[in-house]
Amino acid sequence: MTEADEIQGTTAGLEFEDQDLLRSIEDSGVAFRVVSTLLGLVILTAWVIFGRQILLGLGVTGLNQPVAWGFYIVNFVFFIGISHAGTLISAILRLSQAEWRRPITRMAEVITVVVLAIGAFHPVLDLGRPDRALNIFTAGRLQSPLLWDVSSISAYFTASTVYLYIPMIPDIALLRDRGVRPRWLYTFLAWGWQGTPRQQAVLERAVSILMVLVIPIAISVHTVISYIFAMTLQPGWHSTIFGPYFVVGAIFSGIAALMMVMIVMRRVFHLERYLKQVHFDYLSRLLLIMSLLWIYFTFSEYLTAFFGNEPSEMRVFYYKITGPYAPFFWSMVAANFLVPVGILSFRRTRTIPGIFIASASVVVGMWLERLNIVVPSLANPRLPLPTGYYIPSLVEWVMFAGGFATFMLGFVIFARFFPLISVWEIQEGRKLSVAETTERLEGYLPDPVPSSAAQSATERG
Amino acid sequence: MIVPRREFLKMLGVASGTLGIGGCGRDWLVPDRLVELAQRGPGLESQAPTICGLCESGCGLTVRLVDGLPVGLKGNPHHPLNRGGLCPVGQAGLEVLYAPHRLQAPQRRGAGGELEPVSWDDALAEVGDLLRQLRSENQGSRVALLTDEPGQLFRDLADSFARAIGSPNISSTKSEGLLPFTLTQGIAQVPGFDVGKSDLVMSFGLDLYEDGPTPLHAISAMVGSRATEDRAAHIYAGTRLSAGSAKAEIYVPISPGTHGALALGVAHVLVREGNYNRDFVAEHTFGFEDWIDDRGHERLGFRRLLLERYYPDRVARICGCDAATVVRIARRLGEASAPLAVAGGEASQGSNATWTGVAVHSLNALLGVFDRPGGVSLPPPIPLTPLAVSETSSLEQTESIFTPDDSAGAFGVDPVEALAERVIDGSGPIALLIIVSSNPVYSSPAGGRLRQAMEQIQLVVTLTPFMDETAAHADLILPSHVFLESWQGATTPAAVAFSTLGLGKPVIEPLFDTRHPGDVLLELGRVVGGPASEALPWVSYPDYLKERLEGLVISGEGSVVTGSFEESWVHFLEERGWRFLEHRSLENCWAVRERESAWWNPVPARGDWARLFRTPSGRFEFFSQTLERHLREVGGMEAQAGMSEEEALERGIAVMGSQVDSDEVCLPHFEPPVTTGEGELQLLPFRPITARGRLAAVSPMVMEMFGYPFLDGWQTWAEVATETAHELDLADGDVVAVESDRGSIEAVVRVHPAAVPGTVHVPMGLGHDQPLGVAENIGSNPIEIIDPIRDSLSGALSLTSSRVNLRLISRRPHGGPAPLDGGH
Amino acid sequence: MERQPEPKWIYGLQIASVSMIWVFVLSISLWILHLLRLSRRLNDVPSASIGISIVAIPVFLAGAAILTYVFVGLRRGRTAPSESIIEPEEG
Amino acid sequence: MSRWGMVIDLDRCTGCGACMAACHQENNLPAAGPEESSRDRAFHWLRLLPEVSGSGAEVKVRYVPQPCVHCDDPPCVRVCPVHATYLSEEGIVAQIYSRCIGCRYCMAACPYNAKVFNWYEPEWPGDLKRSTNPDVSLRPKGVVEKCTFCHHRVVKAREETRAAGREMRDGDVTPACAESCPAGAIVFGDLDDPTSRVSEMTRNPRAFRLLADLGTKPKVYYLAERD
Amino acid sequence: MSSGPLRAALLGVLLAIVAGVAFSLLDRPIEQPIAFNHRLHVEDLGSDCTDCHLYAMTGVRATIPNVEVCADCHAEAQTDSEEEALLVAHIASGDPIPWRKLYWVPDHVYFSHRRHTAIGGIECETCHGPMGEASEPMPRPFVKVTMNGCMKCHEQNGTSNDCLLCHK
Repeated sequence: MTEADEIQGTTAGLEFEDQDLLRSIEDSGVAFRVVSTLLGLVILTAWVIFGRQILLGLGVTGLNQPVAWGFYIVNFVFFIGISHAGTLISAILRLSQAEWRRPITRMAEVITVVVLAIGAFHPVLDLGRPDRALNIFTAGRLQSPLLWDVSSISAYFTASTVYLYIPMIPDIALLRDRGVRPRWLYTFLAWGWQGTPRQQAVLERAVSILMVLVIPIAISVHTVISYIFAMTLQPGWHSTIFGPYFVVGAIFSGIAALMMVMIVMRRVFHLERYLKQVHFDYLSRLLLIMSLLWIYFTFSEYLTAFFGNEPSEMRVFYYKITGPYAPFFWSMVAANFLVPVGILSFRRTRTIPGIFIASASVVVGMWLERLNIVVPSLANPRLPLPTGYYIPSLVEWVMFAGGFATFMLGFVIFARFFPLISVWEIQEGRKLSVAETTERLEGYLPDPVPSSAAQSATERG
Repeated sequence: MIVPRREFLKMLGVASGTLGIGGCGRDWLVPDRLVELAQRGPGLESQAPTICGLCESGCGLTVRLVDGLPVGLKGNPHHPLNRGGLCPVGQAGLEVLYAPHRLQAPQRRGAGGELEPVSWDDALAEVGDLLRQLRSENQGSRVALLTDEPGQLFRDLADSFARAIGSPNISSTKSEGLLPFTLTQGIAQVPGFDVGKSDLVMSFGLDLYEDGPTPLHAISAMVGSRATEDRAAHIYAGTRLSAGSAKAEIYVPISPGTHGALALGVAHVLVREGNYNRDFVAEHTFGFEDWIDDRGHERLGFRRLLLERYYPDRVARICGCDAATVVRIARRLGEASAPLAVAGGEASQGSNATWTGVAVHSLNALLGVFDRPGGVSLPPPIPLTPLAVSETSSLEQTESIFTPDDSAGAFGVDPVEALAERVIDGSGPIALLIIVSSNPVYSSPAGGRLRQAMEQIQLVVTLTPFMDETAAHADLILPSHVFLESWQGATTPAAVAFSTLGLGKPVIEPLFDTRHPGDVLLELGRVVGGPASEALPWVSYPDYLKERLEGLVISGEGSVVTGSFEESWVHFLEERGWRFLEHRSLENCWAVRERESAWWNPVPARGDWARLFRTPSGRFEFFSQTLERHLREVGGMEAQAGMSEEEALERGIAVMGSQVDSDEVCLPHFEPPVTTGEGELQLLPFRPITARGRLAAVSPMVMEMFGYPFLDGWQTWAEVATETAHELDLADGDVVAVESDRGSIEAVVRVHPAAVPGTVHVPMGLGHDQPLGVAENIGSNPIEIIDPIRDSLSGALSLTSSRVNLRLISRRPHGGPAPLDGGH
Repeated sequence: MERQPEPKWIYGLQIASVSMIWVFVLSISLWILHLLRLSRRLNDVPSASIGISIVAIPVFLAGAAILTYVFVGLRRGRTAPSESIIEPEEG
Repeated sequence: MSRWGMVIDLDRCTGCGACMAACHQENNLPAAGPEESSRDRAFHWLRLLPEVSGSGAEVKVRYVPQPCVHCDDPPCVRVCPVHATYLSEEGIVAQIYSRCIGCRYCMAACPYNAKVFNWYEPEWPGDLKRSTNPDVSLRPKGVVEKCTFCHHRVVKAREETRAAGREMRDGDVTPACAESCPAGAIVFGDLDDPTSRVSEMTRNPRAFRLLADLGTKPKVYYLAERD
Repeated sequence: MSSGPLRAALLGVLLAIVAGVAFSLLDRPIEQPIAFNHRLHVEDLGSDCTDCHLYAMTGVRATIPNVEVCADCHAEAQTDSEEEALLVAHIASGDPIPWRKLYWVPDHVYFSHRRHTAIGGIECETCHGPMGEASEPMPRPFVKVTMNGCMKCHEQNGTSNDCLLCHK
């Protein structure tokens, strides 16, 4: 009997242990409808407001002459950053065969796909003439970093959708086999999965190619996003470390967002059996490391600017450090460094609520970081012009809310139709990983002493 | 019922066809945009020269017409005044023409105070009836006329009109600042300052490039037409470093109102170091050395006064500058080959403006710059056809309400104040007030009083193209053309060294049912009939202009400007003997004039000292005998026969409120400026170039760039020195209330590192409460809060004497919340 | 909870969606090539475009290839439909 | 082919603002109005930059008329995703309004802040539209716009010289700002023609360019004031 | 249940077809208020284009003649054509004829006839086709004005294709 047969056996059998994981799909209650209706309303409002913005012009935002970019671009960078949660983390964990990844990867990948779509739409919100957005396709110039973005985001989106989908095939097949409706959907998406060894081999090979492929793409995406800024001559933007800085920030905010989602989902769908303290422990260690990395990058970025003492750089520098953006700058430092490090360094505070607070703080802090990058550089022109200011209008807040609502709705809908935790991976883990890990661990350990040497050692002792 | 679109259109087409209203159907058939395109015509271009009528300068314009519609304005490169340049307000000419708020037909204020449309005939008949009635009762003096329409030609016509109806009460609303020249030179006009040929212009309080009668002429003559190397150096003494005065080589920040002291300090150094023009002083001045009058009394000379009283240390103390600067300026002036001293702007708006003017002008005399290139001269008179003085002897001669009354001691009055006060106190029972192209309620510190007075006047008529503050209180509002629609005759502006005459012809048919003020006056003359119509025989204003300009042809003086400025010179020389006059006939001349739009005469008559100095002594009078006589008259010498001359003089000085003794009073001297109010700062309103003329506020473009030196628009700012801002804890962009004893206005703080501490400069030109263009309720008007003091000599109201406090209303708004969704 | 054979139309839809991915990926590649041509025609800088195209096109092709590989692999790796219905004995 | 450039003599400039106003009128720049202006939405293709140095009696203030400097290596052109802004054959950094998608990347990239954006559909109260220059378009909302060196005048001048059967001469083209300047401080011409006035003036030791160290190679030169 | 998505797909296809039809309907032929006969005027009577399109050589716009121009010949009816009667009525009433434009460029395009005809020496037919042979009003332009068309011609004639030249 093959492993696959065993899995199938469990799916069909009465001793199916992971009923919890399918509850959201098999008996979605009224809650789903209420929540999705509410979120849908928020999204609808955002669309109406967007329609109004198209009709009246971008004047309805708080943007103005020197500060030509605001919330839309900030949120664009922010959402794309969050999207690094998923694919990158899950790929790295898979690649490193971290066994504790099993309940995490799916959620991470979903975040990526949903948030990436939202993030990628943000530049369209920002266009003065969205009706002409197609000009990018008919008359694009690949010399423009914006086009690099279009290419790399679409590549990332394609890759991460595939990367979400392929490992999901066995779970879809499971749902198909359990007769969950709409059945045609699951049949369509299951691609004839039967769990045969050959199929498993194919799947495994595809996943391992993908996870290798996805990592450079993910890194390239955020590097390229940073290039939007770094490729200009503007003070505060024109920096060589922007690529890695943005990538670190993205992973940082991604992990934080992932943990927030995990904590919420754990609560909502009662996944305590699956998402255990140890998962959060490991992830928060990762978050702690990223926080330190982030402060390192931030420090070197600002120190270079400060030490160079270039007048226009200094204008931006002081605008952030002591000027109008000081509250945002320092709360960013607090939210990204002090709070997470303070909470996560100590076991006593590294509880689930503590982690939630730290993660939320990081998400807010990383949003502030994007704001601190986009606005101050624009507000401080090189020429002796008045310092600009930017106060987002209600329109931009609504669009922001719409973005979040879309994210949540995307997640809710996903959870309604697909398991949030990979069932087959859990089962596989249960079946195989103890043996496999033991074996692997033994592989890590020093080879056993040849018997003679062992003996002499014992003798000496 | 659902009608297919095609059917619907057909039905509509048939309907419109049968009813004969083609227009409706057409709108449906062809999109508006295409109709417009089709009707826009072939796009044939032409150019037409005319004169800018937006301020008193009268710069030359070239209008670009496409299919007969003006679509662009530029400076006329042939015009001797601006030589191709055009100021921001002039650029906005088309926005004035096409402004949405123009008055489109005459309006009459009804019993309830509401405005009703009225026909021109009825409106003029009403005025005519009143005029006829007053005239028949020999009460022509109950008519008053205020006009700011620029140019001597219109003024002459208005004078004729006033004479014809027997009214002596005609005045401009502005006091013209002539008195310093009357006292020293005995002339009743501002002489020409040849800034174009001077090599050092020392300006007291006047930003030559921004304020003054013709800033564009100053720029083109001092900067534009000269090579960089031989450009006139420029020294500026004042309290505010504006965009133009920032070009000065030396900037002397001084306390407000102390320009005269500085001038005298400079004079002191010139005299002490012997750097003055001895020949000129000896031959053409009076009162320099000590002298003995006809009674044998020894009198103080200007020289001794200077040396004793105006040594640099004292002057520096008064002015708040340092003594070395005074010496440095004096030496620069002494070394210059053609220096020139001019006063204006804030220096001519203080309570001591006349004294300042005299002190500054006496520098010109010390330097002996009269009657020479780059100096002070009188522009040659324009040989206009003289007007026949009509026979008005049948009318009772009465004194004008604009003559100063004896007790005031002044040479003149502020026209608006005098009119308002005399109407209110009943000493000038005006029944008909005609206000032409002027907005005194807004622009004069006595505007508030005038508004009260207007309520007591039986009929107030204003002639204006826009609803302004004055029109809002008038009984009859007669819309006039804007300059592009009307004939204009612009004569030499003040302080220009050559004479010019700009003839502006309309470039477009009047857009609305408007009339030229000149035509209105001629029409009124006809309505009144009798001698009035005889005195005003012209059918229309252009007819009048034509007749006046005949004199130019007959005299053969000057030249029509053609080609570039240089070509125009050659042409001018050619006409002086190198070839025959081109236009013999009047018609020909008129045609050429119409085509080229400007005439000029750049050659002053040299050596005509009698014309230059029309004083009792026939010289430049440091010691003003005119003033001495006036003071004695005021002091009551004639009234009380027994009084000695000295006593009369003393009393005259006392009446006038001067603080110096009788020796000094007729000499150039410094009178400390008087201020009112308890505020910490002195309010100095100024006129930025974006507020020139009455109609600048009509243009959205001008409003948008109103405060362009601060990259700002649409708001009134209060310029304060860095130190002052620091003391008051104010920052750039804060909104403050500028509070005087009279009231309070709102302004935005602008910190200027070069302003004089203790002053606050607020631009005039905003704060209209009438829909004058787009500017309704935009910014604020500093004149509203001025507590005016009279210049004791000229009677003019001072704009710079109020003390104010700044009270913070709100911090720079950029920290606060934005309007919810962008204000839409 | 018995497994039904896949209806034909679902299979068709699956084929269609996999082909759509190829259409999508190929059109992106074509688009990038079009932009390359355009940048040459407009005297723009083609080097950046070449750089992007060298990276982007293979990535998209790889993505599509993997999907196709999985699709074909899963098809091929199936036991016969009739077999799959029979529950294998638990060992 | 000419390479258009401009020299602004700061020694002559008196800061009268005529250039700014002329630019508004020539290029149909709408007024944003008080409300929008206070929210920094007012725009000018050419503005006077205030520069202050020193203080007290020694203070030096100057106003630098600043149009788009038309870089030879324009940072804005590099980033435009749709070829809506480009460096024309004649060295003019142009904006094609009908292609612009309004992403404002060029504005963010321009170190001179020379580009402006139409936040709303421009308004022309009353008949004011009649005063607009038919040679220049009225830009719609949502696009970026900028100084064109009065390109329409270049075209017109070329057309006229073609019709007259002669070559273009120095001085045939004058942008509105230069034309309106009463001080003659703005000179426009062909930088590639060594005999043109602009070329001559750029060789003046007083000549400098704004932010020249950024390597954008602006074609607007300034002549510093003499002491 | 299985027909649901099929139905949706069908509906989608149908919608696409409807949209296509609607789109093509928008491009309706242009109808003129008077059936002007170009052939009669040009070929038979030997008029020049510029006799009526007065500014084709000198102006930015060639202009479509209206009553003022037509009145030169048609102040009184010269034939018994019904269409002419319409024209004469228009002339008599002074109402402009609501001609519809056949050729036009968008607002953001600057096109000068003079630049192409007088300076560039291009014949009217190059862009407008053999209008003179049309005996009825054209329902659609002979040559569709497209940017590609302009650019191709410019390329062939060695004229600059600088965007600024036409896009203002």
